[in-house]
Amino acid sequence: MDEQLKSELSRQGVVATSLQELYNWGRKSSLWPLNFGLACCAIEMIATTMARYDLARFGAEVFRPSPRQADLMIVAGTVTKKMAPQVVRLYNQMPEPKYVISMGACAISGGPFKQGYNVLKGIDRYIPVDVYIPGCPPRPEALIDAFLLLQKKIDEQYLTGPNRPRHLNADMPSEFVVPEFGEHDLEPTQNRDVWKVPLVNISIAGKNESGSD
Amino acid sequence: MPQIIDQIFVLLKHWLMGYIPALLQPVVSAILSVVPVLIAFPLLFAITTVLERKGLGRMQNRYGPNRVGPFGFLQPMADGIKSLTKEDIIPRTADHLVHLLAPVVIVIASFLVYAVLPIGRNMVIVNLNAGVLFFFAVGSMVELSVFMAGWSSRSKYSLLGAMRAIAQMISYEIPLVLASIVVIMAAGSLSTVTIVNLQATYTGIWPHWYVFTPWGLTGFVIFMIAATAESNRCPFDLPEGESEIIAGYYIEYSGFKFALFFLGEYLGMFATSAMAITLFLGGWAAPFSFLTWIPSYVWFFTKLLALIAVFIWIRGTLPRLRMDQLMNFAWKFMLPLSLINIFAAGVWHYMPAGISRWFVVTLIVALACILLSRGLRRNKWFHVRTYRFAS
Amino acid sequence: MLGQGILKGLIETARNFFGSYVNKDRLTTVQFPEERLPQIEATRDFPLLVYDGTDWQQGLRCVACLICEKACPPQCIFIEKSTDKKPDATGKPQFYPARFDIDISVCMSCQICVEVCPFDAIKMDVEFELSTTDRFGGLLLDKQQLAKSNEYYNRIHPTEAGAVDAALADERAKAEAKLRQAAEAKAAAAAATPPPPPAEKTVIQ
Amino acid sequence: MNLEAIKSEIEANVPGCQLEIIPNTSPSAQHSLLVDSAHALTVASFLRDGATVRLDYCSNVTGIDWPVKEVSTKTKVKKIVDGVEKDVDEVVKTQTGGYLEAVYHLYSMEQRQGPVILRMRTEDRTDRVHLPSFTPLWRSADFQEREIFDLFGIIFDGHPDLRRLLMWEGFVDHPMRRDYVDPDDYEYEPTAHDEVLKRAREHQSAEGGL
Amino acid sequence: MTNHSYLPILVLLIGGAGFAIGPLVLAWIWAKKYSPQKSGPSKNAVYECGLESSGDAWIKFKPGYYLYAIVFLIFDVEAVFLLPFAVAFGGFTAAQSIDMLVFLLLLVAGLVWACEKKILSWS
Amino acid sequence: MSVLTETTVALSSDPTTDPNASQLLEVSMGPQHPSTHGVFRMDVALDGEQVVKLKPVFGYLHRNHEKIAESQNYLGCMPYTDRLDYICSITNNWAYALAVETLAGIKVPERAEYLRVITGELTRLQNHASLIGFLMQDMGTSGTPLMYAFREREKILDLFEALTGARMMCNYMRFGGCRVDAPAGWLQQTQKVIDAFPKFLDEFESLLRTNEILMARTQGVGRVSRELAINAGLTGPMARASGVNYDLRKVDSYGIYDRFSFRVPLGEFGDVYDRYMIRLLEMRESVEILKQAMRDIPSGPIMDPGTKIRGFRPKAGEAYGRIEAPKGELGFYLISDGTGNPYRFRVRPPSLINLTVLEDMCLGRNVADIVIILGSVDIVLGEVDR
Repeated sequence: MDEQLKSELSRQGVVATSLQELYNWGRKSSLWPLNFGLACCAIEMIATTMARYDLARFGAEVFRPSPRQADLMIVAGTVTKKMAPQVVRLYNQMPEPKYVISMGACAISGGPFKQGYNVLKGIDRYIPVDVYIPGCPPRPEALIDAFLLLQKKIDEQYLTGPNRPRHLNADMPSEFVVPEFGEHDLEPTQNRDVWKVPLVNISIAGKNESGSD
Repeated sequence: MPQIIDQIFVLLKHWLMGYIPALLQPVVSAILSVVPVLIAFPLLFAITTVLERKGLGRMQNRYGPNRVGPFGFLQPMADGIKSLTKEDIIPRTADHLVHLLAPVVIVIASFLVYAVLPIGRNMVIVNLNAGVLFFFAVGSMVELSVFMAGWSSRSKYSLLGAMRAIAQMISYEIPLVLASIVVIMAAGSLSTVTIVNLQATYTGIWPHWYVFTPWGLTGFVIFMIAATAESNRCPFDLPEGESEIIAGYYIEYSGFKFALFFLGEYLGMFATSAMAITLFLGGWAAPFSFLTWIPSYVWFFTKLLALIAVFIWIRGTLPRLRMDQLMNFAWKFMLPLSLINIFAAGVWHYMPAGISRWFVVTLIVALACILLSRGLRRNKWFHVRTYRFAS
Repeated sequence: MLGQGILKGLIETARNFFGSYVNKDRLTTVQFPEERLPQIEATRDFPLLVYDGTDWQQGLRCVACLICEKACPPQCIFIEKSTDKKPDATGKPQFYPARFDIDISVCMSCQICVEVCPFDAIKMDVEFELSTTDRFGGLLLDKQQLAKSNEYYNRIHPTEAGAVDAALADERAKAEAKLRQAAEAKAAAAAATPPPPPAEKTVIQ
Repeated sequence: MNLEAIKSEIEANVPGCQLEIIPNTSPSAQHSLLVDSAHALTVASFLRDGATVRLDYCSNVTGIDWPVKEVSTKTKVKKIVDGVEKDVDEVVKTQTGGYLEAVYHLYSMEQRQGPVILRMRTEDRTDRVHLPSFTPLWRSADFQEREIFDLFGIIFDGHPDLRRLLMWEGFVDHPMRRDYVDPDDYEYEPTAHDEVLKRAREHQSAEGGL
Repeated sequence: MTNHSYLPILVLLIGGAGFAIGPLVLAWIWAKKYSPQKSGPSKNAVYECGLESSGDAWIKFKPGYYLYAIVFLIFDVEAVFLLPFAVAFGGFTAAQSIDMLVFLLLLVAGLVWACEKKILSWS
Repeated sequence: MSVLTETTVALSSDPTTDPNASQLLEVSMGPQHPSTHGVFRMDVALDGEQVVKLKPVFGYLHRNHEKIAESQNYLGCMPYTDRLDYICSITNNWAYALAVETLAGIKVPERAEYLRVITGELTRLQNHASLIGFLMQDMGTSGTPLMYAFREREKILDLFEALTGARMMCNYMRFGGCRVDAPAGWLQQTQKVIDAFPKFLDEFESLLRTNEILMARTQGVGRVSRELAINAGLTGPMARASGVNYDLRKVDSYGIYDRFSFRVPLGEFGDVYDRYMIRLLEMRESVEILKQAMRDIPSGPIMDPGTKIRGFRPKAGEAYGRIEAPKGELGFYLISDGTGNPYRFRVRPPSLINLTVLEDMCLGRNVADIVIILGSVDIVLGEVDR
């Protein structure tokens, strides 16, 4: 009886793993990016799909202009505060599973423009980002590298269990608060559920008072 | 031996039918003839999508998909799995039922037309004596589904796409039908099987394809242009014109519904190409009498792939037309030309065989072409300009 | 004739299609990551800190003068100057950076830090495969991550590094000459008067 | 045609206008012409249509903010203090600025000359400062004036469509003014120093400290 | 033609429908079992370039598009009339063919009329 | 004020009074739209497909360039100019360097001037090539012309990388010269690229120049009259397509442009086709300039020895410097108050001002047209919104 159950379970397990493998393989081999460029990095993103670098080799040249058919949002360029609600809304309108690559300094943290009054300091304040690519702009190879990293990340995801990714978990949200235009700034200025700032950093900077002079 | 290979599927079916009780025979026979079509053409769809992406890549100095599976040929499978597991979004304000039905209808309509297409010698699902009529009648259901999709989504862009689609597709429906009339006049039958059989005869080594007559060639060109427009392919891809109205009528479709639209579109393209082959290019007939040992279905699919290659080639080269130009082209060029072509086919019929009728009919068609294209250009500037330089 | 231009275009694409099977010029794809283009020498991506010798802590050329921190347009460099001094490669006691952070999520690879550095301590790296899933941990590079040996620098920018090495060697030679002169003078002076107790700062290790 | 000649030409053709040449001491020596806002439109339309000048092309429109700046200069003045004449240091505080400026760079495509630089100054730096719009004369000023309205807050009278250009509707400030305080979003500043560090500190204390 | 010669078409219809609906059902099962549907106000709103859509898309649309539909109807019906003619064409006498030519000319006349009326010029 | 009459569209009937009239479809094109070249947005009202109202909406990429520059020193502003018109960073560098040089009265050495011309014209080549590719993309080609354009662009970017170290954000020029001299073999490599470039232009022309669909789509679409072009401040290929003979390389002869012989092509109709063709012809002229520059380039220093890079403080004053960027007149207006940071840093963006006539061009056309009209204006949002 016990033996039987064990073998039964393991057989089911095999089925489940192969299903998971198939699922992950399908997802990672067919990542269709949203046709969506913001600024400088968008040109490098286009260059990545062009003949020299050819993102199509990975089956990802199908840039869909409508978020409904896209799997991957490459936030390529500066997200301004005027643009942020649109980016979040577009992300919300993408069907699950969806991934975000934050390409370039501006998309990660505001980059060189981060002290600007109209520049959002990183799109991860509002939506969860899977892969960050530093660079200003990152080389096309860097985007392909990030793409491979995302594929690896997808490949390691579980279909079931407590560690399953967000889109397979009914309790996790699939859409995020779209900020609204306020009188001086966006409201809210960040989504605290998504963006968790490490506490240590400002205090590090605090040490620097004498040194900066 | 070649005959056996040629007829192997037919014989196989007959052999199987021998084991089936007589009562079930019609049903089983129907199923046996339908299932291969249901397998072959979706498979062709899968292969075509890869080939298209690779072919476009090669035209653009790159490889195209080559990582997923051997040489990238598992790409459609990955796309399929992904679409299948993708979340399905229906806009809140949309008409839910119509929104759901549209992709189903397009696939059904696209499949139905294969009922009358002879894939090989004696290989047709049903030999209707009004086959061509059936083809066009069922084929126009595609327009309906496109409109359903665009309208029900209740998005502005999809509405524009639907409106464009309906105007475009009905406009090109007429040249499509009229272009095929010349063949029916010559064949005297609406049955696709008869039409192909008539073409599968040879004088010397040359076949009797209708494309090898002046009116046949004109008809073929008109048919192909109209078929491109019917299947929303470049340069007539206005209903989904990506750079203008984003994704057109299927803008709100996600997951497998979107894949179904793709499937339907490609199946429609195959079907119209297959019809063009049937009507003008001798269907499954070999191009030379000494090549008849190659099985008929091989010829059919070879021709089909060749036409698809042309579709891809055109897509890789041409920009898109504008709506008014598209409509003008349909109503002021294609439609009159196809009417004149019918007249030319009539003249051909009544003139004695020989060089003189070749000359006269060619003249009629060529003259019509030139005059009509002139008419298209008339109120346009439309010229290759020369430029001056500042001193 | 209607269609002439269309045909011309079709021929052009067909040429490229068939050419892609025979002509490298018509198939320009470099299959990254397996294939890579040859490294262009001038390429820059993110800054690195050069160190001489083998020990990265010992050999850092940076003396924490804070010029690059000031000059950095997006302010992505953070330096904490040391309170004590350590001898540099020439043996001269210098301040060193107790902390040297570069936030590459802000850095715009403008190379201005390199231009303003008077000590040839900060240079540009060519590493670009830095994508990460960890925003806060992965993109703030500290001193250790930034420190790269002079050999590495010579490998990625041979011409530039050669010039820098020559200039530094020159400077070092001059410094040594000076030191020797000073030592000689001192020796001469010492011959005259008894030596004073050595100052704490000049003690080397 | 130099600026003086243009100035005298304008004065001959536009009666009552007050012009002043603002000298430029830098090596560029691009001097400019300060026009009073009451006559600005007439002057500008003369500059555009006048046969001798024909400045048919307006290249650039700029807003500049000059907040009040106090310059104190010490002078020695003889004064009678307690009946005795003494040399006393007197601090003379001169105020400069305190206005917004709109600068137009004009060129003549026909005569290939330029730039002729026009300046207009507002009365003060409040939220409702007006200047005449040159958009009816040069369409190229259209978006640029809107931008100045948006970022500096100068209201251009006679502009056909004066709305915010770059910031969203409902934004209340004029961010290019020099006293603009940008919103507080200094949560994560690992490499902060100087100004940014100060702001990050302020944010930290506003958050209740970390 | 016997009755059951239409049977394959019916089978094809069912097969085609199955081909369309099957995957949709499969996708639905997948969604139920593993990947829950998560709808929301922003996600299920109509897409419009990332902005909130304002106004309805179901409006009184420009009638020009429908004019084409009407003209199409005329021509399509006539084209259908042409089909039996074409089938019988081989056995026609010259006089009958000329009758048919008159019919064709009527079609052309209709086309010319529509052109003149500017129904066919897209605005 | 005749040029100011706005184009009005004759509606078939007035929708406000006629109950049978069709309703207007109010659509927003952008900020996420495949052919708005970034995050541009047009609020469009459509009657069927005809555009009866069009309002451009800006600011989705407003990165506060001018404000940030006020807190940077003069050198620190240079890398920011790269990101204005991010396709042609070198010409932006040049315009800014020129403005600072005017402000401080700096002379540039010979060789640096030649290097500026070479890199500047290479920038023009790659900008025009990719613009034409994008225009064709807007017209609905499935990427082929764009791929060819980018194939050539990559070759030029390789040159930039070998010279300046970066593909796009070159940060190459300094006031008083250039940052680095050409490395060994760079000039030979450049010569090769220049020699091969006309072949690409031939290929491009045979691919699309006489294409009937292209001509039908572009000729007579988006016309701008000569008067309107001048009044609306259009510059660059936009203006020249309308027949305005205004090329700053000829007018100002900044740098050493008076040493080269080249022609300025002028259009006649000012429509999309003219703009497309002017760019094609300009590329050929650029190749001519490059050939001459490569022939004549002298050796020598590349930086003015008297100019300080660190701690650069020009005298108080102001200067307006402008060059002929690929997109039109790119000007920098700088005010110095004698400190190390510019007091006011103003960019005169050609893309933004070329958009002034967008509404005039688009009203009465249909959706497909406005896409290619916008494409033919050649905007880069980094510069439009700054």
